[in-house]
Amino acid sequence: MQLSVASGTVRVQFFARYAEMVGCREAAIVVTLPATVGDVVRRVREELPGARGLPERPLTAVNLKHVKLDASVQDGDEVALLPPVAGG
Amino acid sequence: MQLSVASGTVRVQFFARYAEMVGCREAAIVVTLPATVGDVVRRVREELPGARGLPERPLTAVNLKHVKLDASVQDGDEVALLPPVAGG
Amino acid sequence: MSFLTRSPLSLDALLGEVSSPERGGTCAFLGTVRNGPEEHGVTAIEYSAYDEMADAELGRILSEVRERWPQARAGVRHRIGKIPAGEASIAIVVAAPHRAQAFEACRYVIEEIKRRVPVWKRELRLDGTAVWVDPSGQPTTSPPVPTPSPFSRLAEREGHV
Amino acid sequence: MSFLTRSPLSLDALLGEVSSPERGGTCAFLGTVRNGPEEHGVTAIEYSAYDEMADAELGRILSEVRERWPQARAGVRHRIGKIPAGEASIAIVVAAPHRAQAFEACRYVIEEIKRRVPVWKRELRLDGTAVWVDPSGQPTTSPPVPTPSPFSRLAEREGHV
Repeated sequence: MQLSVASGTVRVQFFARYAEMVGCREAAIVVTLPATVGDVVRRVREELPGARGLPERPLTAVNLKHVKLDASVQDGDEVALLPPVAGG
Repeated sequence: MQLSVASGTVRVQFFARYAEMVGCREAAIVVTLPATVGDVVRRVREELPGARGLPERPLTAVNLKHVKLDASVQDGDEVALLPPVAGG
Repeated sequence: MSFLTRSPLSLDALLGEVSSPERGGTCAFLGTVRNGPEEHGVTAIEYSAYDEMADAELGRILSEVRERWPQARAGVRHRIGKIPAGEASIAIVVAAPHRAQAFEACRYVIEEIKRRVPVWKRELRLDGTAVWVDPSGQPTTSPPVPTPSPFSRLAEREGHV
Repeated sequence: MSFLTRSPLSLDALLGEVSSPERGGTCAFLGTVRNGPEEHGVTAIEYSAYDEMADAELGRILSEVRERWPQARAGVRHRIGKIPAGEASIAIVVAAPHRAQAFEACRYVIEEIKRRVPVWKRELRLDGTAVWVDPSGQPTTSPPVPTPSPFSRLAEREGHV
């Protein structure tokens, strides 16, 4: 008997200081669904070189909107890890 | 025996609605010194045609500064009777 | 220099008076002649002033800004004469190192102007009448005067209506 | 239309977007790159953004202004890229029938921008170093990076440094 496990791919974007730390601006991350933004952040910190230095609970956005870490993600979502914003 | 009484002349200015009521913009008023702005206002209301319609306690200025009615006036002062201001 | 003018106001010119690299926050206020639903067809407002005192009072208000917010700089122009609806009668600009000071000082300047500066306005209506405006923003109850006001002193000096 | 631009900001252009004869009070805010005694020789700040989200967030803030102050209209531009000291990075204009609404809504817009809009800045210093600025306005403790930042996405697209 075979367990069918759904997985999804999200595009993760890095900005400013975080992009410098990770050494890239975008990465594709595969997660088992259902998944939260917090799950994505964990995978990023485990899988990407340099990403260990990211905070465990960064500011995050999904599809251009601020979300909390318990927000769910879908296949194809754009997830962003945002350093503290300093606009204006 | 003669009592020496000092008198002074002040220039009184009228603006906006008050100038319309009094029918002029400036008048010379003679007062017995010492005198207050309130004394000047009383003389204006008694002496000038149309000035009866002025309030008994209008906003006033002496030499370009807001003053209360008990402020004293000197010979040569410029006294202004100001309708409620509406600048800006 | 006078803070009163008969010309259209420009924020950009005022900005030049107060801005500098140490002052990162600039707040500006423009008051324009309104013709909205409350205004019953105002085509213009004729502003008149006790010129010398209005100028002195505006200068005193700017000095107070320097006392209260020593790092801020404020600039102001009050336009007088006949100002068509939609055009500005007052322009205020305050630059300060931080934005809270700029907002507070700019608000202070306009509130003090409304309270203290000897300026008066007469609304000119579509139907040809003219009505003195009282400080609450409502027309006075005195009867409309259909003739042009003779009481703008600068107007006379400069030959304007 | 985008609320982000790489060009110098003009209050006058923004005023045209929001002013109308019904709205008699207009409050504007300009945030400029500061080089004061606290800044230790900042020649410019390089602003980068999460462009699409910054644009969306600015649009949401303007919608909130319409909900909270239905008679007010707000306009905003955020400049990104390298902005020399003394030049503006943000311009906000709010026109409303009365001045209290204009001041409140303008303050709301700048405070929400500081809180929510994904924009970051790197100070470029006289000595050639560059330092990320944290939202408290202080440089971060991470070591200065003396090379130009590759992280302004618009810069890349448009071929600017």
